[in-house]
Amino acid sequence: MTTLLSASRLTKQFTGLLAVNEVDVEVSAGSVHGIIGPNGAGKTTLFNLISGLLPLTSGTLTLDGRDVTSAPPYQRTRLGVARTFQNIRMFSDMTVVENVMTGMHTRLKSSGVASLLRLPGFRREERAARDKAMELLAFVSLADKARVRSGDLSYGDQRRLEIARALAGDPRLLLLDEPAAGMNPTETRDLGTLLRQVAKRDITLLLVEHNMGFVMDLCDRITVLNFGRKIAEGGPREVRDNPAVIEAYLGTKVAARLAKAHGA
Amino acid sequence: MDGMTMAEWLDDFLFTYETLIHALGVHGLLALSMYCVMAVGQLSLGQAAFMGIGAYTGALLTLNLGLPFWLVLPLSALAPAVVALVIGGPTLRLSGVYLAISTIALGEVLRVLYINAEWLTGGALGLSGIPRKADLWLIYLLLFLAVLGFWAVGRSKIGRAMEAMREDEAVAGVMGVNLPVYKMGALVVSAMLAGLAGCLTAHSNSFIGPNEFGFEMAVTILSFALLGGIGTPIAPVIGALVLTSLPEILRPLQDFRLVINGLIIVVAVLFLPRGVIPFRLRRAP
Amino acid sequence: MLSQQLVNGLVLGSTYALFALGFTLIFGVLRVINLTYGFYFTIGAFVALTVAREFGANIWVALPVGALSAGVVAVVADWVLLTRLRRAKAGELSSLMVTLGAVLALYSLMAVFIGTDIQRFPFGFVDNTAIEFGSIRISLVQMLIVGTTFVLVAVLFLLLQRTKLGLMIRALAENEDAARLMGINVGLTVAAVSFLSGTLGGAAGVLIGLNFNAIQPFMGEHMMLRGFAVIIIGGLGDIRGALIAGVLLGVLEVLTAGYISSNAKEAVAFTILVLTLWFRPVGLFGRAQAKRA
Amino acid sequence: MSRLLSRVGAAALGSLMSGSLLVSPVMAQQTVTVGAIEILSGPSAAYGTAIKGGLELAMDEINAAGGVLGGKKLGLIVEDSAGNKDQAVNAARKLVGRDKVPVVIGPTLSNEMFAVGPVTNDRKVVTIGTSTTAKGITEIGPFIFRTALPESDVVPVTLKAAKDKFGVKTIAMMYANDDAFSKSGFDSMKAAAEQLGLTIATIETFGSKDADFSAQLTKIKGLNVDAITISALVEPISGVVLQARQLGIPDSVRFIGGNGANSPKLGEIAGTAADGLLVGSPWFIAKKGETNEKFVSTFKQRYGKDPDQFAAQAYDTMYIVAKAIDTAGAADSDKIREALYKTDFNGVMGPFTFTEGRDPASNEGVVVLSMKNGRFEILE
Repeated sequence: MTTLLSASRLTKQFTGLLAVNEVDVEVSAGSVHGIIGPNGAGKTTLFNLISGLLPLTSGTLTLDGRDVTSAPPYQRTRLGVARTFQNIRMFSDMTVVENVMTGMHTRLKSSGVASLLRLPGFRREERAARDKAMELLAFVSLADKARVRSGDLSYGDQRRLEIARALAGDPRLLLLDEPAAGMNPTETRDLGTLLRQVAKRDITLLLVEHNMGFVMDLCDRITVLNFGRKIAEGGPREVRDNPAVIEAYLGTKVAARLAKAHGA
Repeated sequence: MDGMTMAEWLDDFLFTYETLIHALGVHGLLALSMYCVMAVGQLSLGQAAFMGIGAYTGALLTLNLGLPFWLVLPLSALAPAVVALVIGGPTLRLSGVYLAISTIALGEVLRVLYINAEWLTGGALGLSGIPRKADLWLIYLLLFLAVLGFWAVGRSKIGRAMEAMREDEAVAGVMGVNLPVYKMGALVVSAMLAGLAGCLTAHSNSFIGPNEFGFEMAVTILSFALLGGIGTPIAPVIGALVLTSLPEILRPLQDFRLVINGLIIVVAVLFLPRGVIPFRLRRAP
Repeated sequence: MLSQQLVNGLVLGSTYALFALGFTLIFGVLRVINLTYGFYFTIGAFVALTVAREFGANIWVALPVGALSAGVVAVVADWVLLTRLRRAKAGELSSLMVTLGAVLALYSLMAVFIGTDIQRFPFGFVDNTAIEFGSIRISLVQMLIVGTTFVLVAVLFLLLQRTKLGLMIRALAENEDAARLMGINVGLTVAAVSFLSGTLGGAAGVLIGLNFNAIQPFMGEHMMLRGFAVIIIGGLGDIRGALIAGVLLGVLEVLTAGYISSNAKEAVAFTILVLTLWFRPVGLFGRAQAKRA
Repeated sequence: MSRLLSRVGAAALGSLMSGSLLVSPVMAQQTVTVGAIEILSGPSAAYGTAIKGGLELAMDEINAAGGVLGGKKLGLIVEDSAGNKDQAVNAARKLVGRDKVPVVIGPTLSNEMFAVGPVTNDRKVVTIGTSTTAKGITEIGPFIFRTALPESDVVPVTLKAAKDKFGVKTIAMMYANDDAFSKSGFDSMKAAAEQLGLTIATIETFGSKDADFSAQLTKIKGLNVDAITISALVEPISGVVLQARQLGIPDSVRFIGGNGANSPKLGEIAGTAADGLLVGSPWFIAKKGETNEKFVSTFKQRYGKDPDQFAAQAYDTMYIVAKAIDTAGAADSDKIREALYKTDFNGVMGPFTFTEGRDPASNEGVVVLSMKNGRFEILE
């Protein structure tokens, strides 16, 4: 398998805090890659570095062999990176379908002049975009809510809408920041099914998740962070048995881990 | 009607209210120029300054070079656009307050410039005797086209990107919106509209001075947009119409004009974030 | 003549710095460009003026009364205008717009009822004759302004670095949520910061109004434009930066008017401001972080 | 296209404002109504109120003496401009388009006149400024007159007095460069100073909202001038004068003010620091003569305060307008314009006629005032 995303010695320093410290991650094309670690391990910061929301302190980042270390977010999106957020960030005033169409931004080619004059090409493209958006909504089972103001959706629906919006840009790499957070077991199971279908569309998944069962079940490969450093990497079984990982979790979050392990 | 003919009556009517009718149209354009910046989640307090550049450019081209008005008008839109590029360059990379502050400063810098470049701008005395070339139909045609343009562009990927930026700039970036280009584009277009409005003002008032495009005007323009709201392009225009005609209809409020403008801003931001016309432009076919 | 001009510049610069202290403090802690600050300046001067006129108070009564009243006004203004936005975590531009609208309404309301005629403290309120040191002349009020400015910077600095309140304020400035988790009463600390900055603004209003004999509702607005220049040049939220930038600006303005052309004086502040924004948006002293979008 | 759109706009607006429009504005046939645009609200309301007082006092006297055109009453509509030129233009349009007045008196400020003048002149309505002293006012057009002595007529008298009485030879000139009034006053001063052969040591500017003048004054102090001329509004003048004395510019160096200094507020703000300041005025309350004494006492009686130069100028203007209407024989703007050229009037300001350029012909009435203990008195 070829490497899609390669991060080398990624480092992010905030005032007085090394949030991410020389982390190397390789994500293979077509894989489902998980990132786990106790709270404050630097997972979300790592995501923000990969999607370009935060500038790197040092390190390099390549996507499909192209250096994107200092590329702004929109360029990474154009190259096929999409993401969701831990605390859902919808455009809540927009309708559901408009949210998804906003996700297609980089794929729509009509110029400002074309839209100003409402040329036939523009109208055709807009209709096609809407149809594609409706398809995606059907895929995440939200087709019947296309015209609803997205801020009015239920929590679970918003999570799925965020995934549809991320998929709208035809990404090759989809970053999911705690997609199962706040979901009940049924919703979590449905989400797992959905993500497996996404993976079948030739989209590589990189996800941060606290729900161990979910991660172990879904991922081909897992990277473990603690205090901003990578402490382990491997297949689900390997990682589960790694003493460093057990120590990290036992040392800090015994209760949480046990609760999750039993709850899942 | 005292035996006046309809034509005479209309003539007197138009004469009596000409300034107001002009102002309504021009203020509509200014409100749209504010809308354009706010639609991408930025705040410019330089709309009055851009208007001033348009007014001075237009007046000077007409007075000194005698250019025809159809040429003066676009050039008056171009001049502030260039200034917007210069201002936007360093500030749009930073957080929004820097643009707001620099645009306030811009107004002040230009005022000093108009005052000191006496040989060109007439200094404190301003420019007078500008021919009255801004016909009523022209002002309202431009206003109509501008609203139509914003409506059309608003219902495209550009409109969706702009609303996305307003709601959550970072996420809009993740959606692939080229933030610097969009911010700069919005600022430049808004400067052009304000410049047009300035040129039209100069060619309907026949007199402009250095102190007319300052802070007070900038805040007034902001209150147009905030009163109307920025959900649809027509909303800020209606805000401008209301705030421009209100003091004419309610003369006793004249003294409190600025108090009211200020309070409108406060109330709008705190309690009516979508303005009094809260409808939203649909952005999907 | 140069020495007198340098003194003129120091005095003028101190008025700028004095004005900017509270302004930059609010931004540094609360992350708000609070334009109502200009009104604290105005109201401080007017309260002191009223106390002096109606009750014949002397400067040592009028100054603290004016300053503290402005502090109270600041707490109320912050509570009315900004609590709601802070709770909603609204963007910095919303707060800027709210305070902009509010300050315009407040100035104009005052202008409607009090008028915009310039008023002054009673003659003989403070002995305003100049004292001569060789070729230099400086008045008592001017010395008071320079002295107060430097003392206040020192006091503010110690307060922030050495006291419990200072620690709370600094924690709040760093991160509001974290401060809350640490058990800091955020509402109270915000009020304390507002009070502090309002008091600073009010004191500046009294002293500057006294020095220039020019008290009127819009005096705060006229000062605001210089205030912007000083806090950006000094770095947003940087107290020592504001002092240095203020004095620097005053001296540069005076030297420009004295030796180049008084026409150019007005342009000095904005030229430096624009250059700073172009080349060094974090401010000349680079301590404050310019938040990148 | 143009007419269609205008009509649509007019119709829309008409329905909005029809209420106020359909009320017939035409006065009874027995009244000749003139209009005035003055600042009645806002920061400069004092000027407009004084002018309105002078106009109404004169109007009532004229009506008591039989009115105009052989028995018709003289009427007056005063519109407020609030010092805002857009509002001044709206007021002018209303007076001309709706009230159909043949004569507009005012507006108060030169700036407003530059906006109003082109509009009324286009409609061929006589417009007479009573307080607009800036250069170029009457050049706006053939229907624009003024009774206010332009600064260029007053300032030479002041400067000449300073030269003759105090031996002033070298002067420093200061002015506020950001408002039209101060700038045009300065232009006149400079021309007059050059004409009198005074040496100008330096020209310093400031902003009309500035509070600190120390840099400019320190520079002037080093130049050892005989006098300092200043053209600005009264507030900055007060500040300049106060700081000058504080910086040790000796009392022997007199200030010579333009029209802006001609205000009792100068003494209120600057106190004795302003002592010795010279200013020329087209009128002074203590001016001798029966007409003036009668005007001052009736004005005081009616309004409970002293008249100022603005009231005096307005008072004379109303008489001049009434006479012109009588001479014209009709309330017709064109004829009144012709009649104004023939004006020969002796009022509170002295003898008055118009030049071909529609400005006052003589500055004989100008008195030079000097400040003493915070009050003006005539310089003997």
